[in-house]
Amino acid sequence: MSLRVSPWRALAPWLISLLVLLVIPMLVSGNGTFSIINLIAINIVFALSYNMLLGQGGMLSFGHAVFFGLGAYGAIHGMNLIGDAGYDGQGFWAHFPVYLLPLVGFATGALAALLVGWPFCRRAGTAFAMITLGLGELVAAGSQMFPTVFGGEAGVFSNRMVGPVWFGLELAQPADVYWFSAFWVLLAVFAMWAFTRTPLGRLSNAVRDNAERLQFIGYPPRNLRFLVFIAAGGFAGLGGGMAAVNYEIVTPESLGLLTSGLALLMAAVGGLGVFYGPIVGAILVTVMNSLLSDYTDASILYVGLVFLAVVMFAPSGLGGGIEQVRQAWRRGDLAAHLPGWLGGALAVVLIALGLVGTIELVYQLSHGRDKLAQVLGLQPDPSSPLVWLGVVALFAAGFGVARASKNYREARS
Amino acid sequence: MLEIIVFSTLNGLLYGLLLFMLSSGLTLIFSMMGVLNFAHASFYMLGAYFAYALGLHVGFWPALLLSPLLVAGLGAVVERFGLRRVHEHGHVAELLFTFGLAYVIDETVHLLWGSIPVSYTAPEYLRAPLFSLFGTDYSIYRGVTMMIAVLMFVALWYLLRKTRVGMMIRAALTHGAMVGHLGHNVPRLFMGVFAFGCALAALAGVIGGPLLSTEPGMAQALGPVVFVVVVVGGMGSLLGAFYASLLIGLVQTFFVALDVSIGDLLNAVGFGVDPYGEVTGITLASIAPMTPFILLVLILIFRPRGLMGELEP
Amino acid sequence: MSHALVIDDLKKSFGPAEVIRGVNLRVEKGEVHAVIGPNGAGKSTFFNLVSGAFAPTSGEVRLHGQRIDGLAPEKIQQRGLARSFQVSNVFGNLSVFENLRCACFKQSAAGYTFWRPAGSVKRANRRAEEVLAMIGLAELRDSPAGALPYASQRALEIGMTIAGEADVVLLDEPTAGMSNTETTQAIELIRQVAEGRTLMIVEHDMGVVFELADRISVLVYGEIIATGTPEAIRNDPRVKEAYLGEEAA
Amino acid sequence: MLKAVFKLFAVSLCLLSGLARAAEAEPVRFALIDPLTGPMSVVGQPALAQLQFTAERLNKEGGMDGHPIEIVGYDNKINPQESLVQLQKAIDDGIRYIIQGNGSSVGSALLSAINKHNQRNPDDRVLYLNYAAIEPSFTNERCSFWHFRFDAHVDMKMNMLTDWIAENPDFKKVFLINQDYSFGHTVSESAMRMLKEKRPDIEIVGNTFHPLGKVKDFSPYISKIKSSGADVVITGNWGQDINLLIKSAAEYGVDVPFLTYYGSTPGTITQVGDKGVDRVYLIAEYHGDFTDPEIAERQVALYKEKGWDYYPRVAAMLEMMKAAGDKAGSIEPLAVAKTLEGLEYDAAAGHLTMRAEDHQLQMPLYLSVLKDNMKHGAEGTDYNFHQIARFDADQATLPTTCRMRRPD
Repeated sequence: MSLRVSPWRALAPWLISLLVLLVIPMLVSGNGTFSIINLIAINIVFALSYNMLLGQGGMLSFGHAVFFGLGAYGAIHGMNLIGDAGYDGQGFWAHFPVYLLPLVGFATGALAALLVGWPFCRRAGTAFAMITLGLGELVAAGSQMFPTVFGGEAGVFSNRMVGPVWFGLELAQPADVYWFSAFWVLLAVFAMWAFTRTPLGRLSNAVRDNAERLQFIGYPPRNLRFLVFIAAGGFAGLGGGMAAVNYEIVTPESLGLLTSGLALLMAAVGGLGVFYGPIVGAILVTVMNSLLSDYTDASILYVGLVFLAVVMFAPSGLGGGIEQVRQAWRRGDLAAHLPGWLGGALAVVLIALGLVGTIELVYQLSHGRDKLAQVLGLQPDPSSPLVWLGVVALFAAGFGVARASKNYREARS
Repeated sequence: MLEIIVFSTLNGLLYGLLLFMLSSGLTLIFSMMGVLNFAHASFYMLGAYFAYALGLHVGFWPALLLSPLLVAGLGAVVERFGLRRVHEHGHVAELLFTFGLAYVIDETVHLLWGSIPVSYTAPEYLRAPLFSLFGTDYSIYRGVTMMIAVLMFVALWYLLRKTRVGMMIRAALTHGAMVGHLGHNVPRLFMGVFAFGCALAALAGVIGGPLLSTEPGMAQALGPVVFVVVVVGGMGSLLGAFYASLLIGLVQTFFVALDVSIGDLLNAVGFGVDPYGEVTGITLASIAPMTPFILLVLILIFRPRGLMGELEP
Repeated sequence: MSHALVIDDLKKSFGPAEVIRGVNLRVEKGEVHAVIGPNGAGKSTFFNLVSGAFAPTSGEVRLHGQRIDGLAPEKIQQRGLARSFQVSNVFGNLSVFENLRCACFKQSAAGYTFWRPAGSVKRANRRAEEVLAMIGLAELRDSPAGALPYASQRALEIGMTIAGEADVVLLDEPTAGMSNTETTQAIELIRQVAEGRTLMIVEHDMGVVFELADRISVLVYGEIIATGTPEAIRNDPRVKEAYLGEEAA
Repeated sequence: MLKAVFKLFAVSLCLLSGLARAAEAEPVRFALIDPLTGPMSVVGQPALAQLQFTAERLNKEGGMDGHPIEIVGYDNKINPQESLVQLQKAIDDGIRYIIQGNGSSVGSALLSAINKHNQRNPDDRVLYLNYAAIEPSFTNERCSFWHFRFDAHVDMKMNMLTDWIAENPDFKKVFLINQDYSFGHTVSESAMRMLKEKRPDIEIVGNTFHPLGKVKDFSPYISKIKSSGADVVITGNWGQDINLLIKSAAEYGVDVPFLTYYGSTPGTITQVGDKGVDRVYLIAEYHGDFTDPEIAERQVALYKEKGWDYYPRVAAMLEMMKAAGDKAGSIEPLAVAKTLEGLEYDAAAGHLTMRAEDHQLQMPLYLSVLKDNMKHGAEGTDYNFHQIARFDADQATLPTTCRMRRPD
């Protein structure tokens, strides 16, 4: 957006997010909530670094967790070095504070991407997806073999209350770690946003849109993809470094296909085409993964269904939806569009409730107990037709509203 | 030593053929429609579970036919109402759809049939030994599996090479738009191919279920290897997929059978290396599951179009 | 008169099909040289060979005396030869201004920098503004290139080709599919582009060819059958018989 | 903020439906951090069911020091990082007793996290009750005052297995096959060490490792066992790795005893079925004969109500916690921990002692073999493990290298 914005307007998003980060600890208490917020911060950096590849650079990767995991291992080994150096107090590591470990993560991730990336970046598309899938599986399997580096199944653990202390911030409780995560998430998000404004950032968009034309304006696409690959690997490593400090343990799972899948999930649900899309995706998916399983046994099924719904009905993701509303608000015709959109949202809620009802009832039938019902204190009896009628009613209402709002929207445009 | 070689070859062939049955469906879908179907292994699992459920009522052989048909129907519904809708948003959207679909199918199976592996076994008479070699007997069922796999390969090869439908599919591989202009209903062709691919996966499930145990995690455990077979084999090449799956099956089985560590190999070649070090102590057996992915990375770097393919992915 | 572009016995075949069968061509420095010929004569393939999109089967291409045949397109671009595309080949999601600026980065060797904002590359931004004005798309400055009307996209196509300050420019049917008014605007733009540069144009519209070209070469079935001034070509019997036939204006 | 929103939503609906909770003495709550969803829930759900089933019974007998026992499940999807998030959530919910069992990697993460938590929060310390992570180091070099283990560790079980093999003269060749990760290597090293001490004449004809949970077809390993001429196999495999191994062994007619640690994992007996009879041996703290009528009746009740078999070790753990709480007259972790140290308790499986030195439970161990048409079959089948040997607690005990730092 190179349109002439007054400097204040350009700074507004960053000031607001700084304000939000400062206010959160006042509104929230309890280490459990803080540890989820720290996880959200880590996932935001991880999802954004993934979108540097996919959303910005058009490169679909299935091995992004490799750089996240290697960054985490780099940082945890750094933490152990700091701990050991603490005894005699000499050497580089004795003066290296734990807070800067994400930089070690960044360096490890970027270095790994540098070593591996060149043959990968020959082509984007399916070839890139497959070769990163191969890399992901290789490194995940390899991580079981080198105990000194990866610590085998049990992983490598350490203690973050070592090394020099700055600003009196001892990383004891998740509440303290919050400040560490808040600092790094703001810095990383700003850095990744700034990257999109640099010439390399613009050209990475160009390589996404039309790699062939790029050659004819003097740039081999492979070089650009390689540089973007290294930068994305670095920021993934930074996220890994944050995770190492937050959990004080790094296990091979952080390298595996499931973690790469998580990055894809967050970026896609959040919206690939919008810079802040993956941030929205990271928050939603992290909350669903951590909290939902407290309330229902079918939490993984719900994550899958949300993902399917977004891919089918909102291909530009939640971020895309927000962007649509923002554009309409800026154009001033928000009021005209609102009923159509609200109608659509209502339809989604109704159908979702119907679906949740069906799944929980089936759970009641097949597993003989249902957590969600217990938590809500309702005792739906799966055999009584009344309950199923209610579910059918929800579906009917949902589809009705959906059609109505669709007609309304078509009438508008 | 001979015994190990004979058995490894037999086991390698069996595992390879099973891999082929599983990935042959994906060769069609992935190569022809360009759809990176992440849910392919989930349809394989559905095939096993449907065969288990139907088998209780109608017996093994009827289930062998019914289960793939059922899964084909499901595949058609998925393509018609899901994939087709997402198609115009490009390949990434299609991939994301199948990615979410795999989540949903795996969890639904877990929801309906519970988390304990179900005891889906081949009928008793098929488990009797077909022949006995070096005192170890080789069950009829394994022989039947190999036969079905080879039959499947021949049938598929015939269908693709010799029939009109096959010609349409091969044409749509490279020139999808033109096939449409020639008056063929390409969307229905895609639906047919997708359903047929899922049916092939289901058939592999019906056969593979008793061999590899039927449990909710079976799709996730197998997942990515399927892509290796298709890419290493070469896009759109059935023969390539056949060779690739045999290659992977044999390499993996022999790596396991030859219990030799890297240190031993180096020493055999003349290096004086401590065979129990952290790196040199790694045995071929522990590298075995990595071999398909080592193959994948090497093929994509040095021969992107795969063994037999003409197209680069 | 030094030659900007020298092409000796250039050949290209795709498997058995021989598309370019030994082309010899000299393009003078600073001239506007048109290449015309019936459909399927191999004009686009010829352009692809010279610009490096395809590697020739045999033969040589020299740019300012240096051999460029077989080089990668970016190497040829860096040596000062740029080309446009018959089908607009722009960065769909980026704005018009962004498209132009991307084409300008190479000149100030700023493409790979990630430590300063794109706006701070003074030379590239100034050049992009200049070309934006030249191709008359100033008011469409921020709309995505993919959403532009056809003629504007063709103008952007030319803009991106000249943004890189190449001194030899290949234009592939710049006025294809344009209305008369749009064609006259395009001709005016091309005349501006031609100042101080060597131009080679592939074009079907004889009006445009005779309006702009200093010299014309006629490509038929992969061979140049004639080269000369517009007058000479109009009256050349071989050209008439092979290409212009009776309807020559 | 996010948690509060969910809670508000749930609580409001509760009130909406008019179900008010009966006011009782403030309950003592235990958190079970184990895989409760996804493919691995097959090892987490049975423990949750057993804990809730035993808690109901103990609450009828007055609960723990008068407080009703409440079990809360936290799903970690057997992932160490997720376990730490759930641990923090449990501590946040005011829970001071953490139960875990599946995955030595999860155990290792929880052990180090709980040590650090207690060090950093001296006023709300937490106890880690481990019912199945049998990595020996937890009660040796990595022992901690806040960790109690209610299951015999790898070496204790291997000690008994190797004793049984040593007594049997016609065992000449032993084949070891394990999963290629820390647990598998511990089992293999322990077996080799102990066999060399007790029967140097026995030849280890194979020591193979295969990747965890990745092998689809065990026939190559079986043909190796067959060609090695082994007459007994020792394996620590669990889950799919034990199911497929035994199925393959039966298919290829390899009729040697398979001595296992996890032959009774839920799902194994269903999968293995008749193939396991007289082939699968189990070393564990109990057996499937259910000679004690009261336990037999509970097995039937639990299976009917929850669909899972009786889990004796988990039941004994909760019973000992109740005994320790009653004896300490408090539910405060430090007090309970002090009384739990050295506590003696008579459970169904026999006389149990929680050794104070390293917090490792000393218990009798049983070697049993899978048999058909048992009085109480497992997983709704007719198969279960019939006892063939019993080792008293003092036979099964092993010294420890633990030097525990006790809180002030």
